[in-house]
Amino acid sequence: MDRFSVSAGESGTGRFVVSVRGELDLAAAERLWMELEPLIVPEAVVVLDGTEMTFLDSSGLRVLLQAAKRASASKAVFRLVAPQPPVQRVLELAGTAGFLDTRDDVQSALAG
Amino acid sequence: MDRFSVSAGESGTGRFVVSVRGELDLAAAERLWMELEPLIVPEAVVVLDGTEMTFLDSSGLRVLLQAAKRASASKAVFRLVAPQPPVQRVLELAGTAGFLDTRDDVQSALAG
Amino acid sequence: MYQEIQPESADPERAKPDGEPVAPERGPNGPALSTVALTIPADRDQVVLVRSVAAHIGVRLGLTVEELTDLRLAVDEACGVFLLSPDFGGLGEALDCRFEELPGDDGAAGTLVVTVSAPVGPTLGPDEDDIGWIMLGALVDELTWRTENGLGTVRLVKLLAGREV
Amino acid sequence: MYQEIQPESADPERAKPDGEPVAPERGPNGPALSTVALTIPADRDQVVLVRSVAAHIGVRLGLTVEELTDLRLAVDEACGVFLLSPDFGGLGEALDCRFEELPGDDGAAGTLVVTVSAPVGPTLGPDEDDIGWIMLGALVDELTWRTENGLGTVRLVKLLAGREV
Ligand SMILES: Nc1ncnc2c1ncn2[C@@H]1O[C@H](COP(=O)(O)OP(=O)(O)O)[C@@H](O)[C@H]1O
Ligand SMILES: Nc1ncnc2c1ncn2[C@@H]1O[C@H](COP(=O)(O)OP(=O)(O)O)[C@@H](O)[C@H]1O
Repeated sequence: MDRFSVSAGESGTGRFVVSVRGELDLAAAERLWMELEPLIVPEAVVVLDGTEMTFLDSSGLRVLLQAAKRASASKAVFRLVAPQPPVQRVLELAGTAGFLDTRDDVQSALAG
Repeated sequence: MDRFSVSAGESGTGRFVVSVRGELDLAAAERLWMELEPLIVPEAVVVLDGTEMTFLDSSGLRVLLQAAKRASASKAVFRLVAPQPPVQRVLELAGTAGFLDTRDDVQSALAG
Repeated sequence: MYQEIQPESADPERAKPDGEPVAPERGPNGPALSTVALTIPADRDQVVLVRSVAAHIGVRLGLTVEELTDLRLAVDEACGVFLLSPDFGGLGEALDCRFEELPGDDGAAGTLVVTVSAPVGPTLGPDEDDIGWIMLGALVDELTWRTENGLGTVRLVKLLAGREV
Repeated sequence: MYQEIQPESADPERAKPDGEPVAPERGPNGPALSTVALTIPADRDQVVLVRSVAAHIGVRLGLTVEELTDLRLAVDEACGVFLLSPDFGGLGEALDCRFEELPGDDGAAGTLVVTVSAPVGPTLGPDEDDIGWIMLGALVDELTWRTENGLGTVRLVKLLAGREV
Protein backbone atom coordinates (compact mmCIF):
# COMPACT_ATOMS: atom_id res chain seq x y z
CA MET A 1 0.00 0.00 0.00
CA ASP A 2 3.05 2.24 0.19
CA ARG A 3 3.06 4.92 -2.43
CA PHE A 4 6.70 4.29 -3.16
CA SER A 5 8.96 1.30 -2.88
CA VAL A 6 12.47 0.56 -4.00
CA SER A 7 14.32 -2.73 -4.07
CA ALA A 8 17.67 -3.78 -5.48
CA GLY A 9 18.88 -7.10 -6.86
CA GLU A 10 22.07 -8.35 -8.53
CA SER A 11 21.70 -9.73 -12.03
CA GLY A 12 25.17 -11.15 -12.74
CA THR A 13 28.40 -9.87 -11.20
CA GLY A 14 28.44 -6.08 -10.96
CA ARG A 15 25.06 -5.76 -12.67
CA PHE A 16 22.34 -4.35 -10.47
CA VAL A 17 18.69 -3.73 -11.07
CA VAL A 18 17.07 -1.21 -8.76
CA SER A 19 13.29 -1.40 -9.08
CA VAL A 20 11.15 1.59 -8.27
CA ARG A 21 7.40 1.36 -7.89
CA GLY A 22 4.98 4.21 -7.47
CA GLU A 23 5.68 7.89 -7.11
CA LEU A 24 9.28 9.15 -7.06
CA ASP A 25 8.53 12.54 -5.56
CA LEU A 26 10.18 14.84 -3.03
CA ALA A 27 9.18 12.48 -0.22
CA ALA A 28 10.87 9.50 -1.86
CA ALA A 29 13.93 10.93 -3.58
CA GLU A 30 16.35 10.60 -0.68
CA ARG A 31 15.45 6.98 -0.08
CA LEU A 32 16.26 6.19 -3.70
CA TRP A 33 19.63 7.89 -3.50
CA MET A 34 20.56 5.90 -0.41
CA GLU A 35 19.76 2.73 -2.33
CA LEU A 36 21.55 3.77 -5.52
CA GLU A 37 24.69 5.39 -4.23
CA PRO A 38 26.49 2.31 -2.81
CA LEU A 39 25.92 0.42 -6.05
CA ILE A 40 27.58 2.93 -8.34
CA VAL A 41 31.18 1.73 -8.12
CA PRO A 42 33.81 1.32 -10.87
CA GLU A 43 32.76 -1.12 -13.61
CA ALA A 44 29.25 -1.59 -12.20
CA VAL A 45 26.18 -1.52 -14.42
CA VAL A 46 23.21 -0.12 -12.51
CA VAL A 47 19.77 -0.20 -14.12
CA LEU A 48 16.91 1.69 -12.61
CA ASP A 49 13.81 -0.27 -13.51
CA GLY A 50 11.01 2.29 -13.45
CA THR A 51 8.53 0.16 -15.36
CA GLU A 52 6.09 0.75 -12.52
CA MET A 53 7.26 4.24 -11.60
CA THR A 54 4.12 6.34 -12.12
CA PHE A 55 5.33 9.81 -11.17
CA LEU A 56 8.57 11.77 -11.17
CA ASP A 57 9.20 15.33 -10.06
CA SER A 58 12.30 17.51 -10.06
CA SER A 59 13.47 16.02 -6.75
CA GLY A 60 13.39 12.54 -8.19
CA LEU A 61 14.96 13.73 -11.41
CA ARG A 62 17.82 15.30 -9.48
CA VAL A 63 18.62 11.91 -7.96
CA LEU A 64 18.61 10.29 -11.39
CA LEU A 65 20.94 12.98 -12.75
CA GLN A 66 23.19 12.64 -9.72
CA ALA A 67 23.39 8.89 -10.27
CA ALA A 68 24.31 9.42 -13.92
CA LYS A 69 27.01 11.92 -12.95
CA ARG A 70 28.42 9.66 -10.26
CA ALA A 71 28.45 6.77 -12.71
CA SER A 72 30.34 8.68 -15.35
CA ALA A 73 32.87 9.87 -12.73
CA SER A 74 33.28 6.28 -11.46
CA LYS A 75 33.55 4.55 -14.85
CA ALA A 76 30.28 2.85 -14.02
CA VAL A 77 27.13 2.73 -16.12
CA PHE A 78 23.73 4.02 -15.03
CA ARG A 79 20.69 3.32 -17.21
CA LEU A 80 17.07 4.13 -16.85
CA VAL A 81 13.92 2.30 -17.91
CA ALA A 82 10.93 4.61 -17.38
CA PRO A 83 8.11 4.12 -19.84
CA GLN A 84 5.20 5.73 -17.97
CA PRO A 85 3.87 8.88 -19.64
CA PRO A 86 4.03 11.14 -16.55
CA VAL A 87 7.72 10.22 -16.16
CA GLN A 88 8.46 10.59 -19.87
CA ARG A 89 6.89 14.01 -19.68
CA VAL A 90 9.39 15.15 -17.06
CA LEU A 91 12.39 13.81 -18.98
CA GLU A 92 11.13 15.66 -22.04
CA LEU A 93 10.44 18.92 -20.16
CA ALA A 94 13.84 18.86 -18.49
CA GLY A 95 15.62 17.99 -21.71
CA THR A 96 17.65 15.20 -20.12
CA ALA A 97 18.19 13.18 -23.33
CA GLY A 98 21.92 13.93 -23.32
CA PHE A 99 22.39 13.23 -19.62
CA LEU A 100 20.38 10.09 -18.97
CA ASP A 101 20.88 6.83 -20.80
CA THR A 102 17.32 5.63 -21.24
CA ARG A 103 16.38 2.20 -22.56
CA ASP A 104 13.11 0.59 -23.55
CA ASP A 105 13.29 -2.35 -21.16
CA VAL A 106 15.44 -3.90 -18.47
CA GLN A 107 16.69 -6.62 -20.79
CA SER A 108 18.28 -4.16 -23.18
CA ALA A 109 19.45 -1.93 -20.35
CA LEU A 110 21.45 -4.81 -18.87
CA ALA A 111 22.89 -5.82 -22.24
CA GLY A 112 25.71 -3.93 -23.94
CA MET B 1 -13.05 9.68 -17.11
CA ASP B 2 -16.39 10.31 -15.40
CA ARG B 3 -16.57 9.01 -11.88
CA PHE B 4 -20.02 7.59 -12.46
CA SER B 5 -21.84 6.31 -15.49
CA VAL B 6 -25.10 4.49 -15.98
CA SER B 7 -26.46 2.82 -19.09
CA ALA B 8 -29.49 0.65 -19.72
CA GLY B 9 -30.12 -2.13 -22.23
CA GLU B 10 -32.93 -4.60 -22.94
CA SER B 11 -32.05 -8.26 -22.67
CA GLY B 12 -35.20 -9.97 -23.93
CA THR B 13 -38.70 -8.52 -23.71
CA GLY B 14 -39.30 -6.74 -20.42
CA ARG B 15 -35.86 -7.66 -19.10
CA PHE B 16 -33.58 -4.73 -18.53
CA VAL B 17 -30.00 -4.50 -17.39
CA VAL B 18 -28.95 -1.17 -15.96
CA SER B 19 -25.18 -1.00 -15.66
CA VAL B 20 -23.56 1.25 -13.13
CA ARG B 21 -19.85 2.04 -13.17
CA GLY B 22 -17.91 3.92 -10.56
CA GLU B 23 -19.13 5.65 -7.45
CA LEU B 24 -22.87 5.72 -6.66
CA ASP B 25 -22.73 8.58 -4.18
CA LEU B 26 -24.89 11.57 -3.34
CA ALA B 27 -23.82 13.28 -6.56
CA ALA B 28 -24.94 10.34 -8.71
CA ALA B 29 -28.02 8.95 -6.94
CA GLU B 30 -30.61 11.10 -8.70
CA ARG B 31 -29.28 10.27 -12.14
CA LEU B 32 -29.64 6.59 -11.38
CA TRP B 33 -33.22 6.99 -10.22
CA MET B 34 -34.13 8.81 -13.41
CA GLU B 35 -32.73 5.89 -15.37
CA LEU B 36 -34.35 3.19 -13.25
CA GLU B 37 -37.80 4.57 -12.63
CA PRO B 38 -39.27 4.34 -16.15
CA LEU B 39 -38.17 0.72 -16.43
CA ILE B 40 -39.95 -0.53 -13.34
CA VAL B 41 -43.34 -1.35 -14.83
CA PRO B 42 -45.60 -4.36 -14.24
CA GLU B 43 -44.02 -7.69 -15.18
CA ALA B 44 -40.61 -6.12 -15.89
CA VAL B 45 -37.40 -7.65 -14.62
CA VAL B 46 -34.82 -4.96 -13.91
CA VAL B 47 -31.30 -5.96 -12.99
CA LEU B 48 -28.86 -3.40 -11.69
CA ASP B 49 -25.45 -4.60 -12.79
CA GLY B 50 -23.06 -3.11 -10.27
CA THR B 51 -20.14 -5.37 -11.16
CA GLU B 52 -18.08 -2.22 -11.62
CA MET B 53 -19.78 -0.11 -8.99
CA THR B 54 -16.95 0.73 -6.60
CA PHE B 55 -18.69 2.85 -3.98
CA LEU B 56 -22.16 3.20 -2.48
CA ASP B 57 -23.37 5.58 0.20
CA SER B 58 -26.74 6.03 1.88
CA SER B 59 -27.99 8.25 -0.97
CA GLY B 60 -27.29 5.53 -3.49
CA LEU B 61 -28.71 2.90 -1.18
CA ARG B 62 -31.92 4.89 -0.86
CA VAL B 63 -32.36 4.74 -4.62
CA LEU B 64 -31.83 0.99 -4.62
CA LEU B 65 -34.38 0.54 -1.82
CA GLN B 66 -36.82 2.82 -3.61
CA ALA B 67 -36.45 0.75 -6.77
CA ALA B 68 -37.12 -2.44 -4.84
CA LYS B 69 -40.18 -0.92 -3.25
CA ARG B 70 -41.52 0.39 -6.53
CA ALA B 71 -40.94 -3.02 -8.10
CA SER B 72 -42.84 -4.89 -5.42
CA ALA B 73 -45.74 -2.39 -5.67
CA SER B 74 -45.76 -2.79 -9.48
CA LYS B 75 -45.48 -6.57 -9.64
CA ALA B 76 -42.08 -6.08 -11.21
CA VAL B 77 -38.78 -7.57 -10.16
CA PHE B 78 -35.69 -5.59 -9.16
CA ARG B 79 -32.44 -7.40 -8.60
CA LEU B 80 -28.98 -6.26 -7.69
CA VAL B 81 -25.53 -7.52 -8.62
CA ALA B 82 -22.95 -5.68 -6.51
CA PRO B 83 -19.88 -7.70 -5.66
CA GLN B 84 -17.40 -4.93 -4.76
CA PRO B 85 -16.37 -4.96 -1.09
CA PRO B 86 -17.13 -1.27 -0.37
CA VAL B 87 -20.66 -1.81 -1.68
CA GLN B 88 -21.12 -5.11 0.15
CA ARG B 89 -20.05 -3.33 3.30
CA VAL B 90 -22.92 -0.84 2.99
CA LEU B 91 -25.51 -3.54 2.34
CA GLU B 92 -24.26 -5.35 5.41
CA LEU B 93 -24.20 -2.22 7.62
CA ALA B 94 -27.68 -1.22 6.55
CA GLY B 95 -29.04 -4.73 6.98
CA THR B 96 -30.78 -4.73 3.62
CA ALA B 97 -30.75 -8.52 3.11
CA GLY B 98 -34.54 -8.73 3.44
CA PHE B 99 -35.24 -5.76 1.20
CA LEU B 100 -32.87 -6.17 -1.72
CA ASP B 101 -32.76 -9.24 -3.94
CA THR B 102 -29.04 -9.63 -4.51
CA ARG B 103 -27.52 -12.10 -6.96
CA ASP B 104 -23.99 -13.19 -7.69
CA ASP B 105 -23.97 -12.27 -11.37
CA VAL B 106 -26.11 -10.78 -14.10
CA GLN B 107 -26.75 -14.19 -15.66
CA SER B 108 -28.46 -15.54 -12.59
CA ALA B 109 -30.19 -12.24 -11.87
CA LEU B 110 -31.86 -12.37 -15.29
CA ALA B 111 -32.84 -16.02 -14.88
CA GLY B 112 -35.72 -17.15 -12.66
CA MET C 1 -24.76 0.75 15.66
CA TYR C 2 -24.99 3.62 18.04
CA GLN C 3 -25.17 7.31 18.06
CA GLU C 4 -24.42 9.98 20.52
CA ILE C 5 -25.51 13.57 20.36
CA GLN C 6 -23.64 15.86 22.65
CA PRO C 7 -25.24 18.89 24.18
CA GLU C 8 -24.26 22.13 22.59
CA SER C 9 -22.28 23.12 25.61
CA ALA C 10 -19.68 20.39 25.11
CA ASP C 11 -16.22 21.46 24.10
CA PRO C 12 -16.99 25.10 23.46
CA GLU C 13 -13.48 25.81 22.23
CA ARG C 14 -13.86 23.87 19.04
CA ALA C 15 -16.37 25.76 16.98
CA LYS C 16 -15.76 29.37 16.21
CA PRO C 17 -18.58 31.47 14.86
CA ASP C 18 -16.75 33.61 12.39
CA GLY C 19 -14.95 30.98 10.38
CA GLU C 20 -11.57 31.82 11.80
CA PRO C 21 -9.19 28.87 12.01
CA VAL C 22 -10.01 26.55 14.87
CA ALA C 23 -7.07 25.96 17.17
CA PRO C 24 -5.64 22.48 16.79
CA GLU C 25 -7.24 20.08 19.20
CA ARG C 26 -5.11 18.78 22.04
CA GLY C 27 -4.89 15.11 22.89
CA PRO C 28 -3.86 13.84 26.30
CA ASN C 29 -0.26 14.04 25.13
CA GLY C 30 -0.32 17.41 23.48
CA PRO C 31 -1.35 19.10 20.25
CA ALA C 32 -2.31 17.41 17.02
CA LEU C 33 0.55 15.57 15.34
CA SER C 34 -0.80 16.55 12.00
CA THR C 35 -3.77 18.57 10.83
CA VAL C 36 -5.07 18.66 7.29
CA ALA C 37 -7.89 21.05 6.42
CA LEU C 38 -9.99 20.90 3.28
CA THR C 39 -12.69 23.39 2.35
CA ILE C 40 -15.01 22.57 -0.53
CA PRO C 41 -18.03 24.36 -1.99
CA ALA C 42 -21.27 22.87 -0.70
CA ASP C 43 -21.66 20.84 -3.86
CA ARG C 44 -22.33 17.11 -4.04
CA ASP C 45 -19.89 16.80 -6.93
CA GLN C 46 -17.04 17.84 -4.68
CA VAL C 47 -17.46 15.29 -1.90
CA VAL C 48 -15.15 13.02 -3.85
CA LEU C 49 -12.34 15.33 -2.70
CA VAL C 50 -13.15 14.63 0.92
CA ARG C 51 -13.22 10.87 0.38
CA SER C 52 -9.94 11.00 -1.47
CA VAL C 53 -8.14 13.09 1.15
CA ALA C 54 -9.51 10.82 3.87
CA ALA C 55 -8.25 7.75 2.04
CA HIS C 56 -4.80 9.22 1.50
CA ILE C 57 -4.53 10.15 5.17
CA GLY C 58 -5.73 6.67 6.10
CA VAL C 59 -3.06 5.11 3.91
CA ARG C 60 -0.41 7.22 5.61
CA LEU C 61 -1.71 6.13 9.03
CA GLY C 62 -1.48 2.48 7.99
CA LEU C 63 -5.19 1.69 8.00
CA THR C 64 -6.25 -1.64 6.54
CA VAL C 65 -8.24 -1.81 3.33
CA GLU C 66 -11.42 -2.41 5.34
CA GLU C 67 -10.70 0.58 7.55
CA LEU C 68 -10.03 2.76 4.50
CA THR C 69 -13.32 1.66 3.03
CA ASP C 70 -15.10 2.60 6.24
CA LEU C 71 -13.33 5.94 6.55
CA ARG C 72 -14.21 6.95 2.99
CA LEU C 73 -17.85 6.09 3.66
CA ALA C 74 -17.88 7.85 7.02
CA VAL C 75 -16.62 11.18 5.68
CA ASP C 76 -19.04 10.92 2.77
CA GLU C 77 -21.96 10.45 5.15
CA ALA C 78 -20.73 13.30 7.32
CA CYS C 79 -20.84 15.63 4.30
CA GLY C 80 -24.28 14.23 3.49
CA VAL C 81 -25.65 15.47 6.82
CA PHE C 82 -25.33 18.96 5.34
CA LEU C 83 -25.68 18.45 1.63
CA LEU C 84 -28.75 16.21 1.82
CA SER C 85 -30.65 18.45 4.20
CA PRO C 86 -33.42 20.52 2.58
CA ASP C 87 -32.67 23.16 5.20
CA PHE C 88 -29.08 23.57 4.14
CA GLY C 89 -27.98 26.88 2.66
CA GLY C 90 -26.91 25.41 -0.62
CA LEU C 91 -24.27 26.21 -3.16
CA GLY C 92 -23.22 29.50 -1.65
CA GLU C 93 -21.91 27.76 1.45
CA ALA C 94 -18.74 25.79 2.01
CA LEU C 95 -17.98 22.64 3.96
CA ASP C 96 -14.94 22.81 6.18
CA CYS C 97 -13.31 19.43 6.81
CA ARG C 98 -10.51 18.85 9.29
CA PHE C 99 -8.44 15.72 9.77
CA GLU C 100 -6.48 15.70 13.00
CA GLU C 101 -4.12 13.02 14.13
CA LEU C 102 -3.89 13.09 17.93
CA PRO C 103 -1.44 11.19 20.12
CA GLY C 104 -2.80 8.82 22.79
CA ASP C 105 -1.78 8.55 26.40
CA ASP C 106 1.61 6.94 26.77
CA GLY C 107 1.43 3.67 24.94
CA ALA C 108 -2.27 4.01 24.17
CA ALA C 109 -3.67 4.28 20.68
CA GLY C 110 -3.77 7.63 18.99
CA THR C 111 -6.87 8.86 17.26
CA LEU C 112 -7.90 10.36 13.97
CA VAL C 113 -10.51 13.05 14.52
CA VAL C 114 -12.45 14.24 11.50
CA THR C 115 -14.80 17.21 11.67
CA VAL C 116 -17.09 18.51 8.95
CA SER C 117 -18.58 21.94 9.64
CA ALA C 118 -20.79 24.45 7.90
CA PRO C 119 -23.10 27.33 8.77
CA VAL C 120 -26.56 25.96 9.57
CA GLY C 121 -29.95 27.23 10.62
CA PRO C 122 -31.51 26.13 13.90
CA THR C 123 -33.45 23.26 12.30
CA LEU C 124 -30.61 21.52 10.58
CA GLY C 125 -29.16 18.43 12.19
CA PRO C 126 -28.84 14.72 11.67
CA ASP C 127 -32.01 12.64 11.69
CA GLU C 128 -31.35 9.89 14.23
CA ASP C 129 -33.48 7.46 12.23
CA ASP C 130 -31.74 8.18 8.97
CA ILE C 131 -29.89 5.22 7.52
CA GLY C 132 -26.91 7.42 6.69
CA TRP C 133 -26.55 8.65 10.26
CA ILE C 134 -27.04 5.16 11.67
CA MET C 135 -24.37 3.74 9.37
CA LEU C 136 -22.05 6.57 10.28
CA GLY C 137 -22.41 5.65 13.95
CA ALA C 138 -21.42 2.08 13.13
CA LEU C 139 -18.40 3.12 11.12
CA VAL C 140 -16.54 5.13 13.72
CA ASP C 141 -15.55 4.88 17.36
CA GLU C 142 -17.27 8.08 18.36
CA LEU C 143 -19.79 10.28 16.61
CA THR C 144 -21.18 13.62 17.72
CA TRP C 145 -23.22 16.45 16.27
CA ARG C 146 -23.01 19.94 17.66
CA THR C 147 -24.27 23.36 16.67
CA GLU C 148 -22.89 26.49 18.11
CA ASN C 149 -23.19 30.09 17.00
CA GLY C 150 -24.73 29.05 13.73
CA LEU C 151 -22.03 26.53 12.90
CA GLY C 152 -22.97 22.84 12.73
CA THR C 153 -20.27 20.21 13.16
CA VAL C 154 -20.19 16.47 12.66
CA ARG C 155 -17.27 15.01 14.57
CA LEU C 156 -15.94 11.48 14.06
CA VAL C 157 -13.27 9.73 16.06
CA LYS C 158 -11.40 6.70 14.80
CA LEU C 159 -9.05 4.92 17.19
CA LEU C 160 -5.73 4.02 15.66
CA ALA C 161 -5.20 0.92 17.76
CA GLY C 162 -1.84 -0.77 17.59
CA ARG C 163 -0.31 1.63 15.12
CA GLU C 164 2.57 4.00 15.33
CA VAL C 165 1.05 7.41 14.93
CA MET D 1 9.98 27.19 -20.95
CA TYR D 2 9.56 30.57 -19.41
CA GLN D 3 9.25 32.17 -16.07
CA GLU D 4 7.92 35.40 -14.83
CA ILE D 5 8.50 36.92 -11.44
CA GLN D 6 6.17 39.71 -10.55
CA PRO D 7 7.19 42.58 -8.35
CA GLU D 8 5.97 42.33 -4.81
CA SER D 9 3.60 45.18 -5.35
CA ALA D 10 1.40 43.23 -7.76
CA ASP D 11 -2.08 42.34 -6.62
CA PRO D 12 -1.70 43.38 -2.99
CA GLU D 13 -5.18 42.13 -2.13
CA ARG D 14 -4.28 38.50 -2.45
CA ALA D 15 -1.91 37.75 0.38
CA LYS D 16 -2.98 38.51 3.90
CA PRO D 17 -0.38 38.62 6.63
CA ASP D 18 -2.26 36.95 9.42
CA GLY D 19 -3.47 33.82 7.72
CA GLU D 20 -7.06 34.96 7.61
CA PRO D 21 -9.03 33.61 4.65
CA VAL D 22 -8.13 35.34 1.42
CA ALA D 23 -11.15 36.82 -0.36
CA PRO D 24 -12.07 34.82 -3.45
CA GLU D 25 -10.40 36.20 -6.51
CA ARG D 26 -12.59 37.92 -9.09
CA GLY D 27 -12.38 37.14 -12.78
CA PRO D 28 -13.53 39.53 -15.46
CA ASN D 29 -17.01 38.07 -15.08
CA GLY D 30 -17.29 37.94 -11.32
CA PRO D 31 -16.19 35.91 -8.36
CA ALA D 32 -14.73 32.43 -8.41
CA LEU D 33 -17.15 29.77 -9.59
CA SER D 34 -15.64 27.34 -7.17
CA THR D 35 -12.88 27.54 -4.60
CA VAL D 36 -11.29 24.56 -2.90
CA ALA D 37 -8.77 25.16 -0.12
CA LEU D 38 -6.39 22.56 1.25
CA THR D 39 -3.98 23.11 4.12
CA ILE D 40 -1.34 20.50 4.82
CA PRO D 41 1.51 20.33 7.31
CA ALA D 42 4.81 21.32 5.72
CA ASP D 43 5.76 17.70 5.26
CA ARG D 44 6.95 16.11 2.04
CA ASP D 45 4.84 13.05 2.76
CA GLN D 46 1.68 15.09 2.49
CA VAL D 47 2.22 16.61 -0.94
CA VAL D 48 0.41 13.61 -2.36
CA LEU D 49 -2.78 15.20 -1.03
CA VAL D 50 -2.21 18.30 -3.12
CA ARG D 51 -1.55 16.27 -6.26
CA SER D 52 -4.66 14.20 -5.66
CA VAL D 53 -6.95 17.17 -5.04
CA ALA D 54 -5.53 18.89 -8.12
CA ALA D 55 -6.19 15.80 -10.23
CA HIS D 56 -9.76 15.44 -8.98
CA ILE D 57 -10.46 19.10 -9.72
CA GLY D 58 -8.89 18.67 -13.14
CA VAL D 59 -11.11 15.68 -13.86
CA ARG D 60 -14.17 17.71 -12.91
CA LEU D 61 -13.02 20.51 -15.23
CA GLY D 62 -12.67 18.07 -18.10
CA LEU D 63 -8.89 18.27 -18.49
CA THR D 64 -7.26 15.75 -20.77
CA VAL D 65 -4.99 13.04 -19.40
CA GLU D 66 -1.95 15.04 -20.50
CA GLU D 67 -3.26 18.16 -18.81
CA LEU D 68 -3.95 16.21 -15.60
CA THR D 69 -0.43 14.88 -15.68
CA ASP D 70 0.92 18.42 -16.04
CA LEU D 71 -1.32 19.83 -13.31
CA ARG D 72 -0.28 17.15 -10.81
CA LEU D 73 3.37 17.89 -11.56
CA ALA D 74 2.85 21.66 -11.40
CA VAL D 75 1.28 21.65 -7.93
CA ASP D 76 3.96 19.25 -6.72
CA GLU D 77 6.70 21.60 -7.90
CA ALA D 78 4.89 24.57 -6.34
CA CYS D 79 4.96 22.81 -2.97
CA GLY D 80 8.60 21.98 -3.58
CA VAL D 81 9.50 25.69 -3.76
CA PHE D 82 8.84 25.76 -0.01
CA LEU D 83 9.58 22.23 1.13
CA LEU D 84 12.89 21.90 -0.69
CA SER D 85 14.25 25.22 0.49
CA PRO D 86 16.85 25.00 3.28
CA ASP D 87 15.51 28.33 4.49
CA PHE D 88 11.98 27.07 5.01
CA GLY D 89 10.58 26.92 8.52
CA GLY D 90 10.00 23.21 8.45
CA LEU D 91 7.52 20.90 10.05
CA GLY D 92 5.90 23.48 12.27
CA GLU D 93 4.58 25.37 9.25
CA ALA D 94 1.67 24.62 6.98
CA LEU D 95 1.20 24.98 3.24
CA ASP D 96 -2.03 26.63 2.17
CA CYS D 97 -3.23 25.59 -1.28
CA ARG D 98 -6.13 27.19 -3.12
CA PHE D 99 -7.78 26.07 -6.31
CA GLU D 100 -10.01 28.71 -7.86
CA GLU D 101 -12.06 28.28 -10.97
CA LEU D 102 -12.64 31.71 -12.55
CA PRO D 103 -14.99 32.56 -15.39
CA GLY D 104 -13.56 34.18 -18.53
CA ASP D 105 -14.85 37.19 -20.41
CA ASP D 106 -18.01 36.38 -22.31
CA GLY D 107 -17.22 33.43 -24.46
CA ALA D 108 -13.55 33.37 -23.51
CA ALA D 109 -11.88 30.54 -21.65
CA GLY D 110 -12.11 30.41 -17.91
CA THR D 111 -9.05 29.78 -15.80
CA LEU D 112 -7.95 27.58 -12.97
CA VAL D 113 -5.80 29.53 -10.54
CA VAL D 114 -3.77 27.57 -8.01
CA THR D 115 -1.86 29.26 -5.22
CA VAL D 116 0.44 27.66 -2.67
CA SER D 117 1.39 29.90 0.25
CA ALA D 118 3.38 29.67 3.45
CA PRO D 119 5.19 31.96 5.86
CA VAL D 120 8.71 32.57 4.60
CA GLY D 121 11.77 34.51 5.60
CA PRO D 122 13.20 37.25 3.36
CA THR D 123 15.66 34.91 1.64
CA LEU D 124 13.23 32.23 0.54
CA GLY D 125 12.08 32.22 -3.06
CA PRO D 126 12.32 30.18 -6.22
CA ASP D 127 15.71 29.79 -7.82
CA GLU D 128 15.24 30.84 -11.43
CA ASP D 129 17.84 28.34 -12.57
CA ASP D 130 16.31 25.46 -10.70
CA ILE D 131 15.05 22.70 -12.90
CA GLY D 132 11.85 22.42 -10.84
CA TRP D 133 11.01 26.10 -11.28
CA ILE D 134 11.87 26.01 -14.98
CA MET D 135 9.63 22.98 -15.52
CA LEU D 136 6.88 24.65 -13.56
CA GLY D 137 7.01 27.63 -15.92
CA ALA D 138 6.62 25.31 -18.88
CA LEU D 139 3.67 23.47 -17.35
CA VAL D 140 1.31 26.39 -16.81
CA ASP D 141 0.05 29.43 -18.69
CA GLU D 142 1.22 31.89 -16.06
CA LEU D 143 3.56 31.56 -13.11
CA THR D 144 4.38 34.11 -10.44
CA TRP D 145 6.12 34.26 -7.09
CA ARG D 146 5.30 36.93 -4.57
CA THR D 147 6.18 37.60 -0.95
CA GLU D 148 4.26 40.00 1.15
CA ASN D 149 4.18 40.52 4.89
CA GLY D 150 6.12 37.34 5.47
CA LEU D 151 3.88 35.18 3.29
CA GLY D 152 5.31 33.65 0.13
CA THR D 153 2.97 32.59 -2.65
CA VAL D 154 3.45 30.60 -5.81
CA ARG D 155 0.60 31.32 -8.21
CA LEU D 156 -0.18 29.21 -11.28
CA VAL D 157 -2.75 29.93 -13.94
CA LYS D 158 -4.06 27.29 -16.30
CA LEU D 159 -6.33 28.41 -19.14
CA LEU D 160 -9.37 26.19 -19.58
CA ALA D 161 -9.62 26.74 -23.33
CA GLY D 162 -12.67 25.41 -25.09
CA ARG D 163 -14.31 23.94 -22.01
CA GLU D 164 -17.50 24.71 -20.24
CA VAL D 165 -16.51 25.97 -16.84
N1 LIG E 1 -10.60 0.38 -0.75
C1 LIG E 1 -9.31 0.69 -0.92
N2 LIG E 1 -8.39 -0.26 -0.99
C2 LIG E 1 -7.10 0.02 -1.16
N3 LIG E 1 -6.60 1.25 -1.26
C3 LIG E 1 -7.46 2.22 -1.20
C4 LIG E 1 -8.85 2.01 -1.03
N4 LIG E 1 -9.44 3.19 -1.02
C5 LIG E 1 -8.47 4.07 -1.17
N5 LIG E 1 -7.28 3.50 -1.27
C6 LIG E 1 -5.98 4.21 -1.43
O1 LIG E 1 -6.18 5.52 -0.98
C7 LIG E 1 -5.67 6.45 -1.90
C8 LIG E 1 -6.75 7.35 -2.38
O2 LIG E 1 -7.70 6.58 -2.97
P1 LIG E 1 -9.08 7.07 -3.45
O3 LIG E 1 -9.89 7.52 -2.31
O4 LIG E 1 -9.62 6.01 -4.34
O5 LIG E 1 -8.73 8.34 -4.19
P2 LIG E 1 -8.74 8.74 -5.64
O6 LIG E 1 -10.19 8.84 -5.96
O7 LIG E 1 -8.06 10.02 -5.44
O8 LIG E 1 -7.98 7.74 -6.43
C9 LIG E 1 -5.03 5.66 -3.01
O9 LIG E 1 -3.64 5.72 -2.80
C10 LIG E 1 -5.53 4.27 -2.87
O10 LIG E 1 -4.50 3.35 -3.09
N1 LIG F 1 -2.58 10.61 -15.47
C1 LIG F 1 -3.88 10.39 -15.26
N2 LIG F 1 -4.63 9.79 -16.17
C2 LIG F 1 -5.93 9.58 -15.95
N3 LIG F 1 -6.60 9.92 -14.84
C3 LIG F 1 -5.90 10.49 -13.92
C4 LIG F 1 -4.51 10.76 -14.06
N4 LIG F 1 -4.10 11.33 -12.96
C5 LIG F 1 -5.17 11.42 -12.17
N5 LIG F 1 -6.26 10.93 -12.73
C6 LIG F 1 -7.61 10.89 -12.18
O1 LIG F 1 -7.65 11.85 -11.16
C7 LIG F 1 -8.19 11.33 -9.98
C8 LIG F 1 -7.21 11.43 -8.87
O2 LIG F 1 -6.12 10.71 -9.24
P1 LIG F 1 -4.77 10.68 -8.47
O3 LIG F 1 -4.14 12.00 -8.48
O4 LIG F 1 -4.01 9.53 -8.99
O5 LIG F 1 -5.26 10.51 -7.03
P2 LIG F 1 -5.17 9.37 -6.04
O6 LIG F 1 -3.71 9.31 -5.67
O7 LIG F 1 -6.02 9.97 -5.02
O8 LIG F 1 -5.70 8.13 -6.67
C9 LIG F 1 -8.61 9.93 -10.27
O9 LIG F 1 -9.99 9.95 -10.45
C10 LIG F 1 -7.91 9.57 -11.56
O10 LIG F 1 -8.80 8.85 -12.39
